[in-house]
Amino acid sequence: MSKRAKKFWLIWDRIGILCILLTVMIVFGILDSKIVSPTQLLTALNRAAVSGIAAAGMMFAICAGGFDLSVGSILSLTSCIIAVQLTDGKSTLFAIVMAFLAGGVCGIINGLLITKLKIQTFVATLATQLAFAGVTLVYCNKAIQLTSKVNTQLKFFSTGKLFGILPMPIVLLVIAYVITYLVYNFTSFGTKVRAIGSNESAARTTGIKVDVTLILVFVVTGVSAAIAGVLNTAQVSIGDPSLGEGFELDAITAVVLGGTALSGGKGNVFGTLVGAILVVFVKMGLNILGAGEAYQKLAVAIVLLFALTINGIKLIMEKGDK
Amino acid sequence: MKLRFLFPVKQVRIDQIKKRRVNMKKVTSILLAMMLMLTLVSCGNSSGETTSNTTSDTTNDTKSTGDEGGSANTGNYTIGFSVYDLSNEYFQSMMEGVEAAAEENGVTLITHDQKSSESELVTGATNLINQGVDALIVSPCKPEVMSTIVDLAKESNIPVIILDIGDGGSDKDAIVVSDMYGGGQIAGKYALSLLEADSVTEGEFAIIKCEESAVYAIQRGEGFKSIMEEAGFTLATELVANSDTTEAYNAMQDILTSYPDVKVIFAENDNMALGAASAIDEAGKTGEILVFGFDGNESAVEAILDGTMSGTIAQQPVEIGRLGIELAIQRINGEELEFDNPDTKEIYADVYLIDSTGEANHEFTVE
Amino acid sequence: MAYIELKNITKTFYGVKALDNVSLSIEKGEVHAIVGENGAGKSTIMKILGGMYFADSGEVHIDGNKCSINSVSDALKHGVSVVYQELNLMSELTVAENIYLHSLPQKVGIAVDRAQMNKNAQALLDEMDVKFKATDFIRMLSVSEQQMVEIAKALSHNSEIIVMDEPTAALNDKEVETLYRLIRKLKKENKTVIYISHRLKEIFDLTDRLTILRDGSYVGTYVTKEITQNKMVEYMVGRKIAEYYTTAEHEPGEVILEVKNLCKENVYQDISFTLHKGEILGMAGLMGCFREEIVKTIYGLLQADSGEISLSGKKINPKNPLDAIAHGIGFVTEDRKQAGIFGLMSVRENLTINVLDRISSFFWIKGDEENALLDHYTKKMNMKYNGYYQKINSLSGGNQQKFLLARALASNCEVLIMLEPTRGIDVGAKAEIYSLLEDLAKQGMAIIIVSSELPEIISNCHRTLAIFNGKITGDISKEEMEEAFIMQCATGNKIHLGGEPA
Amino acid sequence: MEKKRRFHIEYGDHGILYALIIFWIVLIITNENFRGLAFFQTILTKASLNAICGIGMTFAVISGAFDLSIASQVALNGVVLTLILPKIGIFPSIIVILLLGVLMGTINGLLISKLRIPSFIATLAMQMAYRAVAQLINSSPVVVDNSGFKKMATYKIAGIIPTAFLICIILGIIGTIILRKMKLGRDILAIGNSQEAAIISGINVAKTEIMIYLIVGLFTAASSVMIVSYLGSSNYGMQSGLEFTVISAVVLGGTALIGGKGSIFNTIVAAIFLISIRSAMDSFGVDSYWQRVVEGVILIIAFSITEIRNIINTVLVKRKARKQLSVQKVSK
Repeated sequence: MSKRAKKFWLIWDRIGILCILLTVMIVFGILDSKIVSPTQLLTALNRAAVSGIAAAGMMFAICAGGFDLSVGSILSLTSCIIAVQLTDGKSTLFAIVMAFLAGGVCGIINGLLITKLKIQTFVATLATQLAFAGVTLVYCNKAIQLTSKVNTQLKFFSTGKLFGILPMPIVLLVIAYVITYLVYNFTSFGTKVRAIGSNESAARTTGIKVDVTLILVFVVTGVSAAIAGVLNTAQVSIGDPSLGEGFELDAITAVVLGGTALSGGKGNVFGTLVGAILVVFVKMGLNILGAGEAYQKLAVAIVLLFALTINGIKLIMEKGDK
Repeated sequence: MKLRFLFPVKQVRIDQIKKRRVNMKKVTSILLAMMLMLTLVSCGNSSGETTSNTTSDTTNDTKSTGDEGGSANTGNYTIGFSVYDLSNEYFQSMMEGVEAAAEENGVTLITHDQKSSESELVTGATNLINQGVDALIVSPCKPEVMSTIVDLAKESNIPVIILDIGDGGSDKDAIVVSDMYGGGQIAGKYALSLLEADSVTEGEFAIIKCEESAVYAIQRGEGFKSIMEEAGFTLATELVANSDTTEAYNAMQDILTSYPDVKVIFAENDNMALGAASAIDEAGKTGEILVFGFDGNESAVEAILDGTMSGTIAQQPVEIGRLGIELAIQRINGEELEFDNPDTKEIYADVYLIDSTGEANHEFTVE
Repeated sequence: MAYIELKNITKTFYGVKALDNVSLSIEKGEVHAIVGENGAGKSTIMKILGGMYFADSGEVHIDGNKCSINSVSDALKHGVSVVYQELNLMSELTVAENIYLHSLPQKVGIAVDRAQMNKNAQALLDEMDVKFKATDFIRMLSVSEQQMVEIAKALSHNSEIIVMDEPTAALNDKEVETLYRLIRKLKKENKTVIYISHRLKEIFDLTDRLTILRDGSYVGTYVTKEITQNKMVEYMVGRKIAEYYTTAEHEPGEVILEVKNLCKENVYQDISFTLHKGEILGMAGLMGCFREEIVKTIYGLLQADSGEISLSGKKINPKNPLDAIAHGIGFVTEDRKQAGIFGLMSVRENLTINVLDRISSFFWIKGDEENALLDHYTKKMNMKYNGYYQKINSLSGGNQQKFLLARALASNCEVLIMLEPTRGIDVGAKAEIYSLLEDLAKQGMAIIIVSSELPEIISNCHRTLAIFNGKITGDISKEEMEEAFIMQCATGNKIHLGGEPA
Repeated sequence: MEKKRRFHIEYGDHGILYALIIFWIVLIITNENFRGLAFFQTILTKASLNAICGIGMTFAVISGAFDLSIASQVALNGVVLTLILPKIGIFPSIIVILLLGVLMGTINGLLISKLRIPSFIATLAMQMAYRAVAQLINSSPVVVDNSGFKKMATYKIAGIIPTAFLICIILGIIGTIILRKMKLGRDILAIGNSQEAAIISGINVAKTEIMIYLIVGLFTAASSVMIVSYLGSSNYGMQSGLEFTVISAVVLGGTALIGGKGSIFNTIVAAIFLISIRSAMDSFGVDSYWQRVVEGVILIIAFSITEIRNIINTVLVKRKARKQLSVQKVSK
């Protein structure tokens, strides 16, 4: 591979997904300028906050070489917990703390199954997905409307404006990604996660406490799903046991679009964020254009395949290089 | 993809251990089965009890009611009920109605939850038929599957009563339906009356739809549309939100962008209406845009009281459930049923409006 | 009492005793060698000391205290750090991150102090006199550089006890010298070094005392200066050996494989050599000198940029192994576990995997022919297994290696390429493989052996190519083969191209 | 003895079979619902639908990958089938569907082998795409109006064996033959064991990968025919979530997700086991919410049973070693 090509791929790894997003934006902008109006872009960011925050957690799991398919169920569970606690008259803070605790506990369960019972992450979290969904229904079997009386404080997370201008979901999204970026790049935890994803047995040999780190990874995923749950609940003002169905695939799609390798070891924080926005944006644009659900699905599939095909071309070129 | 998952299974084994392993395997499989049984039995007790109690209690009751008409020998009847999805509030209410009626009539009830899966529906219904139920009540998650089930039931001469959703063109004994189209019309009329109070006579409205495959739900939207268009309002857009709250929330935001002048939103079920209402609330347009739902769930009524929704069309799942049991008993006894529409064997369950006060309002009716 | 005492260590792997009641003691401040043949248990005992394995029974005492070492962290806590034989590096991390992965320097409680880490790592690397930087990614380094990172990693812990398991296998002369210097410095600092190596020269150069293990049992501990090389080898092998095992003289047949001016950018340049029927050709070189890449090109696993390969006078251009097999080239990999055996499949399936077309009719694999093939090679090579359906990963390394050899032979090859033919297999199987190779050569098979063990090449090959940095630097005939001489060629200090038989 | 060993080793451990048999016996003893033939016929019919998909999926999982698009494939097959059935009759329709399955499988295979997209993502994207295509073709449900076709899945041969189960067994045998007796199967096993070793052994990995997804598509198409016959209808939204049920069955049958080994026979047994659990929970009147929890927990126990066994084994071995040592010490 020539130096130029190498440079191209290096740049592509960093901002390729951003290019795709910009292209999509331009195309939509030509079709209907409303879609790229500032307010609508803000709406897109607002909306991307939910899947984006969960994707940030998911990125750690994928970077460590695993998956977490149970985030959807965790999101439902936290949504129900918040609704039940709030309608019981508990304070918003208490409800949110409970939700985070639940997310953390679910993460610990996942982590223990994976490290102690050595179940592969895919099937372990597939089973817990079922189990957590069941637990949610046992705990709370119907949607609970959060009336404005109990919801004022919670609503702050979805409509509140920090310092009067910054919409909260976007603030949360940015904070989440700044933290993720710092944790991923500048803490021993982030380094260890990359090390485990890169070569697990070597990580063990080096003396990293792999099990502890992995459990932590799933706690991070669980808690980030819980944050997403709080935000989503605030947005729709409803505690619903089926709120998170299919949510895990959204999060994974965002991470993969962002350029994080499924084989582990290599994450892309910025890309994940852009990936989450891209998925939301494509769906939103088509919604505004009035294209049906089928076309939205097709569009997301095509974007996904396109991004990964380019990645595939890179792999093929690199292989030819060897 | 090379799925080198986190922990590859240990690979090296030696023959000596293998012999022990084989035994271990047997032991563990036995353990697994035992554990399974324990969980089943322990979980089963809680809900199993109610059924057995009702049987023994009610045999006496029914004897005392004696020969008065249909419910003569109901004590020996077993009725199977397969329900759409118990994680849905609406069907929980329907289940309540079925259970209550079964208890009153002294019928043994066997229930089954389809969990929104069509093959689960066929399997569950077949199992119910195999258990020798005297009648089968189904509220199908996918109505088109019903003809298969009705055929099966007919082979064993079991009457089939369908509750709500739709019959999928099957040769059922009866179907209890809410008038979906009419319900939509009621919502339309109420919307018009509210708009008139604000002296709005023209403008745009939008519909948020369930899955395209949900034929019954589409009727609701069609009914609403017919009234609104008649009154001179224009349909801005119809978006599919797959009965999902979050998707409806997103769709509503998009509607607000592309059609800022929209006056009325009709969501084909309450969950979606709640999502839409929340989006409108966040946009600060509560009151400016009217939101109507369908189903009459508790959560929707609360939202109406809260002011974010303007009304919903209530179905009567409990009543539908009750009616289901009663019709089933009549069919077992060989009685002819009275249909509201004999051609399609339909029996209508009333739908009514819950207006902006959160109370039932019977002023508006289907013509 | 000695500084380190290992008492009655026993370790069993799936019913096979790797260590049987081994005790040894090591004094503070000495460089102590552990020697023994492959499979003697050297690495195992060091892995127990390093916390990678648990002993089934036995005790470890360090500085008079009984230690229970249950993990790598425990070992580090007790002041033991280990350079393992296998590279344990994370390719997606930088050199500095790899070095300090276990105890990342922190600031403000949680954040990694990158600047500090890079500075420390760079200081360590400067001392080691290496070319790469602390901020380079591991995937950009060569194998020998990675090995230096491993050594740096072990030194970074500042441990009292440092175990080195075959640290020089991948190093060139200069790097080995650096290592010598480092070890002497450690000794001066009164640290204890445990040194495991195949290269007897290093043992005699560096160590104060040595302990000999044989087949998982303790043989004895000797002062290095007081023992001769022959004596040591005798103890290691357990019997008297008069001379190295050598293959018989042979008359080379006609040329079968000819490689001309093979080039691949950044890998190898201008590779030309010939291989005759009935000849065993050795390829010697340091790890990372690209000798594997040359033979992999012949086998179609890699593509050359230019140059040609001809087989029996016909030019060939193997695009993939399938082509190569069709042309009659056989290949046995060095990475038996990962790229050789199909661990979860039966011995029979492993043997017949690349001749399935030949033994099936109408897509149906004929079981009889499979069994016949298996029986045939079992008789020829004396593999030991338990029925046709035994999974191959429950066999010993030697038996697995025989199966790989049989697999290559089953495809009726004329040229056989073998990488590290005896890596990780026991003495008995080693001898069997050597005599098998000799028999094959007698029957006219042309064989290329790529090996890191010079004695193996010297005793088996009729001719040796020394490779340095992707170039042939030596073509050495049987008479001239000598360890020191080959090493000089393989480290680029001498060029000698005179081995071509007439 | 050699024969028995061979069966045991080549066709996998039979833990799941023992578990199923014991489970059934216990059910028959404890619950009168299970004492009729009909109940088992229902279980077998339903399980066969999943199991036929499972046969294909076993190949994918053995190779170390999986196919998340099968549920959408079923939907697309189903929609097309109900569309063409009234026009061209049963057998031509079935052939068309099988060809459609091959086509979809080939597309998946090409994406994965030629464009190097990881199977998880490629099949995730195709899951959306196939479902969308199905929706575009026909967004409303269709009821099959062909009594012969509808009877196909549930008809009981000689009044005992459901056709679906018989077909499942036949396809299972075919699958086993492909896996054990054909070069293709050996190549797939080899790739699952070690892709590198497979390349070195001269296996055309790209071609084999395409074949894997083609097989998945083919078996999924066969299953689609049975599913449409079983349901008597089609709908673009049908069978969502099927892929996870099927993967659960495959893994429960002892096929390791990292690939390299697996048994079609066990997949079929595991599919039956899963359906039996569900039916049993219904029969015992287990609360529908708890059903999900119980199913999740059972899956966890089943997936971890190897490791639990390993842990017990290590403890036993260690204890034995310790005992021997103490005996030695005493004798000294």
